[in-house]
Amino acid sequence: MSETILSMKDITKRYPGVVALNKVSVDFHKGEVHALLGENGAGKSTLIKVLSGAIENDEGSIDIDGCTYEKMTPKISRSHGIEVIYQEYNLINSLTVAENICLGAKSKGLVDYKEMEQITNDIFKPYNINIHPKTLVRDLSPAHQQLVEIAKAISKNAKIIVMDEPTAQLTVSEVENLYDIIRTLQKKNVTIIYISHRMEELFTITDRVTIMRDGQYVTTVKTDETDRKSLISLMVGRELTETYPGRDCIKDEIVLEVKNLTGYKNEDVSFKLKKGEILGFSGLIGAGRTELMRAVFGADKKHSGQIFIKGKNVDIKSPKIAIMNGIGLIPEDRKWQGCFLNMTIEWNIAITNIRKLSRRFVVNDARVKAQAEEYVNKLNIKTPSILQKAGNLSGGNQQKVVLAKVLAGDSDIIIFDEPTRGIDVGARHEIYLLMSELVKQGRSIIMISSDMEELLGMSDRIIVLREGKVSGELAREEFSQNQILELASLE
Amino acid sequence: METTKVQSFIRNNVLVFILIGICALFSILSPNFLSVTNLLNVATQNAYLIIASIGVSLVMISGGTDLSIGQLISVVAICTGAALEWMQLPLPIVLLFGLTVGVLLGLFNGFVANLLNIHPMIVTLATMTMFQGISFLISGSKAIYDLDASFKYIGQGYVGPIPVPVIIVIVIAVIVDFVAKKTYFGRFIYAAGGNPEAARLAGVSVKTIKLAVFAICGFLGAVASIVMVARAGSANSTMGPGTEFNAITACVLGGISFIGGEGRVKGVVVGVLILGVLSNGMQLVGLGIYVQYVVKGLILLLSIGYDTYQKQAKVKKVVTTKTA
Amino acid sequence: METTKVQSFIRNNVLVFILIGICALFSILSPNFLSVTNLLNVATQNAYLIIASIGVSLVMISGGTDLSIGQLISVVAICTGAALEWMQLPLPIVLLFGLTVGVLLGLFNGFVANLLNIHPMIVTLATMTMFQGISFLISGSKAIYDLDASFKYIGQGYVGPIPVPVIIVIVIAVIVDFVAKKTYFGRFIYAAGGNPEAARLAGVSVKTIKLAVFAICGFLGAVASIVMVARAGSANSTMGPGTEFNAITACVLGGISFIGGEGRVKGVVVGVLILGVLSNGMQLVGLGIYVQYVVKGLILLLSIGYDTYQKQAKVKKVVTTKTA
Amino acid sequence: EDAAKEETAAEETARAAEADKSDTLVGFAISYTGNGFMQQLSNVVKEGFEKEGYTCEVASADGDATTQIEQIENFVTMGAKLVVVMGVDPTGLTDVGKRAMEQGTAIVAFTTKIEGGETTYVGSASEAEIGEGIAQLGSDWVDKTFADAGDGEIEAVIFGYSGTPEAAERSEAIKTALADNAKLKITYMEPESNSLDAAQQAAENLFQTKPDTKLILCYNSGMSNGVNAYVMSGGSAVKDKSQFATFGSDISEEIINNIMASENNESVVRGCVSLGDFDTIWADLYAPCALILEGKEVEPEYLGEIQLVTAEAFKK
Ligand SMILES: Nc1ncnc2c1ncn2[C@@H]1O[C@H](COP(=O)(O)OP(=O)(O)OP(=O)(O)O)[C@@H](O)[C@H]1O
Ligand SMILES: Nc1ncnc2c1ncn2[C@@H]1O[C@H](COP(=O)(O)OP(=O)(O)OP(=O)(O)O)[C@@H](O)[C@H]1O
Ligand SMILES: [Mg+2]
Ligand SMILES: [Mg+2]
Repeated sequence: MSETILSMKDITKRYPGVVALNKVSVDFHKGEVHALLGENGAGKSTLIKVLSGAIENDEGSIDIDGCTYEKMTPKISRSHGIEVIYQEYNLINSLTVAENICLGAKSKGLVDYKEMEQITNDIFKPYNINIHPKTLVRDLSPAHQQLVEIAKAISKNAKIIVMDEPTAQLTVSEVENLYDIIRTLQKKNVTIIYISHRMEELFTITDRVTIMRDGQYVTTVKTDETDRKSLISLMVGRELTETYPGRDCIKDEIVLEVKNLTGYKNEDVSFKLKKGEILGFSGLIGAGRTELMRAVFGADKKHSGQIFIKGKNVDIKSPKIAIMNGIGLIPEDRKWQGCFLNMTIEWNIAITNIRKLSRRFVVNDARVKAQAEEYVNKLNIKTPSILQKAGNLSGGNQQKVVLAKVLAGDSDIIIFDEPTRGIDVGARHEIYLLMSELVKQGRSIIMISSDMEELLGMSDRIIVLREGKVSGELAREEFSQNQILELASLE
Repeated sequence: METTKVQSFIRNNVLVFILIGICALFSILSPNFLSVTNLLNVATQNAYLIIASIGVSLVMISGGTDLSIGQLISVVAICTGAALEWMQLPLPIVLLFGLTVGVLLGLFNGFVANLLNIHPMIVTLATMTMFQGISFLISGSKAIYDLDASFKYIGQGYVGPIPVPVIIVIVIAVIVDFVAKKTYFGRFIYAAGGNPEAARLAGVSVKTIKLAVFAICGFLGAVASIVMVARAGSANSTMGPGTEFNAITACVLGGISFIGGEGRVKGVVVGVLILGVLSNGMQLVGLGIYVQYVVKGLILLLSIGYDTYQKQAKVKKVVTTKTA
Repeated sequence: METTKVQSFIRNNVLVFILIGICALFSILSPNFLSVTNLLNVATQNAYLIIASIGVSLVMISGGTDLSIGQLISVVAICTGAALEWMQLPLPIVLLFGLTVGVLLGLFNGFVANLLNIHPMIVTLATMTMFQGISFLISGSKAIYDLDASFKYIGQGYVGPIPVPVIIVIVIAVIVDFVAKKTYFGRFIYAAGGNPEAARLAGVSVKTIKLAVFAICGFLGAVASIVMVARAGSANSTMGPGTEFNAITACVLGGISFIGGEGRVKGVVVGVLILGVLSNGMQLVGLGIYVQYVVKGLILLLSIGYDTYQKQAKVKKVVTTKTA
Repeated sequence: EDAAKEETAAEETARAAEADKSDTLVGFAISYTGNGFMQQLSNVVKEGFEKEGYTCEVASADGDATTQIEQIENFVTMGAKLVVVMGVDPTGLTDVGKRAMEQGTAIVAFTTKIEGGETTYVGSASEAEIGEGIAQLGSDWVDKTFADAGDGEIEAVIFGYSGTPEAAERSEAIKTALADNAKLKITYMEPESNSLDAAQQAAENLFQTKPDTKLILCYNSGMSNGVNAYVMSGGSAVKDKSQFATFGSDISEEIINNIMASENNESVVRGCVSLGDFDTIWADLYAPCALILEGKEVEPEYLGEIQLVTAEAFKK
């Protein structure tokens, strides 16, 4: 049963100031679902990239099918049937979905678009993915792009499929779909390497878990011989309380009221946000939650509707005006909307409140530094220095930088769009504490989240969207996963 | 549904309509504009530019730019002229030689870009200077003239009523369009330009694609050069430079993205023709050269602006997510 | 630790070392090279280019490019000359007028880019043609010469042993470097170039930044133009064109990224100086112009290639692997 | 014996002078070397000075006025005793010329006069004269070919170029001088540049609107070669080649070839304005330069003459 199909030996990878992987050795068995678990920056993605040949390891070797490779290349890796779904998706925006799916399948001769579309539809169908093959990838939402990535990997008839946080932006029903996919693959004896920060997923589908910490291999355990608690303590090196922080700080004052907002994807949406409240938004992907908040924030045009801040009607035409009125937004897509990948961590964090860190026009470097240090510690951002470029951070740590950036903005109303996407369990708890802290200070929070557990745990009230319209609202007492799903999906 | 189709047809062909509009305008302004000879004239005059622009467009689609194309044309012009007149080689050998020089210079660009791992735009910024020097060093600034009639046929001959350069353009445009749209190699060019890292990870050899694209661009540059020299019946080192500028303008006008991964050969042809018709028409109408410059700039801005505006108008509900 | 610092110092200053290397080479090859007069000469000759390049570099950092700078210089040159000679306005008014024209043309670029929502490179590709037409239309192809001595002082005067243009360059470089590095406006330029969408969502008005950057570029272009005209003592429409090319080359050489969001003013100055020393040194050594072209292209490739290589160099064992 | 000694002494001084000469640097700041004529001119001048025993360096500004200023400054730095300047924009050279002379470098303005400078000027002719020469060639040909034509019956077109102030002056002169011939109906236009292919393209377009054009006068010979390329091509609207002519300025092998061929109407380039052959040009230039280099007084101006070259001129 446990026949080793792939083994990575003493893999070491160094970056300036960081040892991303330090002599990591792992074996993977045929037909197993093998999870990689570790804090943000532990080296999971790096290990995967070494396996796929996307980056070169400095030391170590990879054994597969009786061959030993000191260095992988993308070509060799694929020739052994390894397919990877990357954390930062790797699709070609200017090509269609079908072309992306079929890219690399053939390399000679003529393209048959009909056939490509047919193949794509055939792949999508069993998994209930409803995306037209002719759509350009750049017109898809991040969640849809993720689905396309998954479909692309499956279509290749791989022997080993690596999934780096495939569910970070999927909602419950898509995650269920993914489970089905994985189970089917497992029956075909395909090995799955699965990375996720959502602990419950590990217990649902994985057979074994390998834990990594600070670039080092810690141990590998069988999933059914362990529990959540011990996994976490192996991962972070200490015990963690995992309860959602309780609080009671909602005031009657209404800080934000949206009236009859109609935008690019929304129709006639109205809601109110109270001081000290955490208001959750739920819905399936494509329900228009992101679009709604972008319209509120002035990032997209509104067709009609009014926004009142603390009772005052404000015409929010641009994010700048929103920020001046005390609204902050943590965008959903960190790579394109959140991070300045080629700027240092300190400048990333300082960008929203840089005016406050300046006298006249001149920026006070010391204060920029101090602020960056503060957030790096508070959010436990793993980096050799605050002068590191954001692009060199691990996915979860980039997300933390985006959070820090908006938190530093010191807004009264903060919109979190998928705040904990890609963030590890430990840090996630810190963020929940931070959110509680914020509302206790009298600020208000809007939270869009596809993580049902987090949504139910953190929200004071939940509004469900369906096809751009409000389909229901639940008070804390009425919270239930089923209730939300029912409101979210079409009857 | 019907209206949407018409709308999207218009959206996708804005430039063709602009071209038609400009032609209509000139037909009214000048009685001589709308004649077969004049239109063939415009096509012939711009033949070399279309060929060169198609080459550059491929490089742009693959995510680069070729600034050296003008000087490459100049080197090929001199080499071809020299082979023909100074060395008295037979025509087929001369053509082969000219094309080879073009391909080699193109390969050099691609090779250096791959080797030093710097952006093709920067590489060709440097090689354009080098090629210019090389061209003048070979020619010694002399013109090579009195070229053979059989050679001049390439630029001046007719097949039936159709000028040879126009035929060459059509053949090249059709082939390149087909390759770009219908072959895997063509799609890989788009992939390499759209997201090189993703393409590499999908098993596309991005470096090979880059090299191939530059070789093709060099080849097409050489064809352009031969057409140009054959038309003038004389070759000198000042022929070519400036083409890079017109070619890039035409590509941009024709919807080839600077960032790579996007654009159609069809667009490039239309782009060149808009520029060509403009300059022909304005001369027929009798505008002074400097007024022409200003008008040309304005029309460029308006066309590109309108095209972009049309394309950016949000496409509603591309993705219909039905939950089954 | 010490070695790492030295290594990173070298890595960050490769171009300065290349500049020093080239200077050393020419000092050996030509006895005239390493004299105070000659070095001041090089600095003065390239003053206008440094000023213009700094302007262009800001646009590039903000994610665009200014291809129209050369023609903008030409328009300002003619306007300044005309105000001085034809209209006989007093010097301060003339300068103000010239600078205003520069700023207005720059603003026009920025305004059009914002309005039509097209890439600045494309906008300036069109406006460069327009500006050229405008310049010739104003000047009527005539030169304006015999300019006033007080005006010429800007380009030819000395303060102590230092030429005025060199002083202007130093003042501008210091101010712009300060603004870019130390003020929030400067950081916004980098942010807008690095990731415009993220910048917008962070409350940066990207359109305003773009406009401001183009205005500054226009202003610096005007200063460059005035220095240039004052040095020649005469203005005509052919002055300026070509500067865009040299400026972009210098920026690229100086490490300003085409994509935006990266680069330092310091680098631009070094970039221009490398080009300037090269052309000065090669003439002193007595190389022919076309050989110079080839050498210049090669050195460009090697410098940029080496710089990129240094920055991309894999860190082997620089980090000592501590096992906790 | 004394005589022999004296002789060797004289020889020695002569040799010393020779050696001295080869230390003397002469700079030639040429505007452009992109065509055969200019390239050959730069060679002739360089070889000429070197034959006289001087060291000569050529710097081509490649058509850029600012570069030319830099090159002259660099010559001064190099310690040149004399710089021959063929200006891109002569109006912009006044100050750099003055500065050079203050530092002991003599300036000889060649073919184009440096406005307001105290430099020595050697010119074959002014731009205006060249322009008038081109006009005269055209006018004479029309008078000869269409002796009986009435007023305004012959269509003539000028392909001018005003990309530089100098060029504008020449183009203007062609226009003014040609207007004296009453037989002509004159149109002035400018192709996109002063190159062969631009002129060819302009000619193609021109014949769409003015198929009866008999004469095209060009700013330079390169452009007249372009006009010729069109007229002699298969698609040409000019059926009777003998009824058509084009003229320009500057001589080159190609243009000579075309002019000779025009006798049998195998070309329509029927002549050009020449600034003289290279020997004459060199002799004109060297006369004042020699004086300057020997430290003698020179006159401010040395003017040569233009020659009108036609096929007949070659026969003679
Ligand atoms: N290009 C790079 N340059 C410098 N350091 C890098 C680079 N890429 C990754 N790192 C560093 O390597 C370490 C491991 O990163 P990796 O992306 O593998 O983490 P991860 O386990 O996937 O984290 P996450 O859960 O946040 O995705 C991190 O400390 C990161 O900062
Ligand atoms: N034309 C567009 N240009 C750029 N981005 C777009 C465009 N249209 C949509 N998006 C992006 O796509 C996403 C919209 O996602 P979707 O339509 O799935 O709505 P959603 O309900 O917010 O999705 P989710 O439930 O995953 O948050 C947003 O991130 C938005 O920024
Ligand atoms: Mg990761
Ligand atoms: Mg969303």
